[in-house]
Amino acid sequence: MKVTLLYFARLREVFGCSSEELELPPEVADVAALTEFLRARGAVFQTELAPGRAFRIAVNQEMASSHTPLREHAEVAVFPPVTGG
Amino acid sequence: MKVTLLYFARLREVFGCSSEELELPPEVADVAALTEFLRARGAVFQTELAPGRAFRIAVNQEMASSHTPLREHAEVAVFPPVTGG
Amino acid sequence: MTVRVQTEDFDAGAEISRLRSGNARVGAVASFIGVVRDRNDGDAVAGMTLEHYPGMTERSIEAIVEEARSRWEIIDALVVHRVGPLLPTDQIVLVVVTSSHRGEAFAACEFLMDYLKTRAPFWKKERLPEGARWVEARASDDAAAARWERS
Amino acid sequence: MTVRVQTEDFDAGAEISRLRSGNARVGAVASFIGVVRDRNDGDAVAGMTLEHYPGMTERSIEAIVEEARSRWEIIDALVVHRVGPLLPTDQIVLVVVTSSHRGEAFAACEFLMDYLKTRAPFWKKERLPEGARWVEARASDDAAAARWERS
Repeated sequence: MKVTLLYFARLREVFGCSSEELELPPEVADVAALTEFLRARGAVFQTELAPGRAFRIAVNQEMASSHTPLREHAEVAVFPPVTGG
Repeated sequence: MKVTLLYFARLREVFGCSSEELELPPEVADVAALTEFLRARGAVFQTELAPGRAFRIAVNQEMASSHTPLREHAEVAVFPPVTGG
Repeated sequence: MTVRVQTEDFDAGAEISRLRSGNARVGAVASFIGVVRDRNDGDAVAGMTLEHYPGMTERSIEAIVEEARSRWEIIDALVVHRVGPLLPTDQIVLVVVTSSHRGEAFAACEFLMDYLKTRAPFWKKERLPEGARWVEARASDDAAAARWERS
Repeated sequence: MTVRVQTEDFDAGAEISRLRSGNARVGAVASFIGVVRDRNDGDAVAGMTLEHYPGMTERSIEAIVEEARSRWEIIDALVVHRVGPLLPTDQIVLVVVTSSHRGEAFAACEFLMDYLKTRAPFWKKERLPEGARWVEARASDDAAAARWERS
């Protein structure tokens, strides 16, 4: 399954990346599994996405929970808690 | 004791008067006595200032109660409940 | 802190800009504009006239602004209230409050409006198709102001 | 109902006038302007940059405005939020709500601001004398937004 990952704000800077295309293995079918998949890259992904760290994930521009399923061509955004206005 | 009476809004119209100078007898020494004194004129004064009617009195531009004393040259305003803004 | 009672209209945008200009501690500007509606309590309103008590009205608003200043951390406040004849869509009142934080600005602005409606000496006479009438005080306005009473 | 995210500054007075113009049912116009302060948490701030998530940010604000409309009797609402580099005293955000009555206008305006601070995808990076830092989410903002949760 192909998905687009977007990173914003501090995470964009730490990951050194604003957007990437990913080909996910079939077992990575929801947000929890994707988070695990990204952590397995190690380094800053492991640190920043560790359990207990404050980050948020949106799927197709809607806030997601760990159970949110992923579909082909999903747009998945990973970002820090918002600090607007 | 000389006082200036001011009337506003609906009471100004009903009394047909916006301002008058009054020479009060010595026993009219507070707001309650003044209200009684004005009621004793009868007609619209008796009706509009009857107990239970909604009117307000300010003495020297401060909201007054029935116990507020009157002093020489006081400015006493009688008006309906406010309806601003 | 500025309080003005006037017959002329006001430029809300210019007043807001002026109140916060040059103060980089201001993070929040809450404003309220009251406007003449063409209906009230189900009746068509052709216009209204606002009467006030010159002297006492300004003093009582200044006292209310001082009270707002003692309750909330506000930086500055402006109240402009019109009197005289007004038509539907005309501006009646402007309240602007500046603060470092939005919660204080909102609370002080709403507090000032609630008090203006219930305590400041203004009286409103509406022109209806069947003639003019003095507006009666509303229980809902008293309830709004009572929220702020310190127990 | 209008939502705009833009780098350009806005003219608050003109936006307020436009939102209420021609509607004689409007009796109340509540507005809020957020402004860049020169200090935050005790540090001098030379400026900031606001980042957003194009698409999601606009959609999430539109959803918040719709929710405000379902909760309060509001006539119209406007949200303008700037992004990009900003300096102290620059305007960041404008929220304007029109209603027949002031209580509804105030509540909806404050609700929209609380949600903009806690839910809409914006991130703030401050420039301090010792370098730039991403602002952390505030517990007080979460508390302000939690007031509006329906139990």
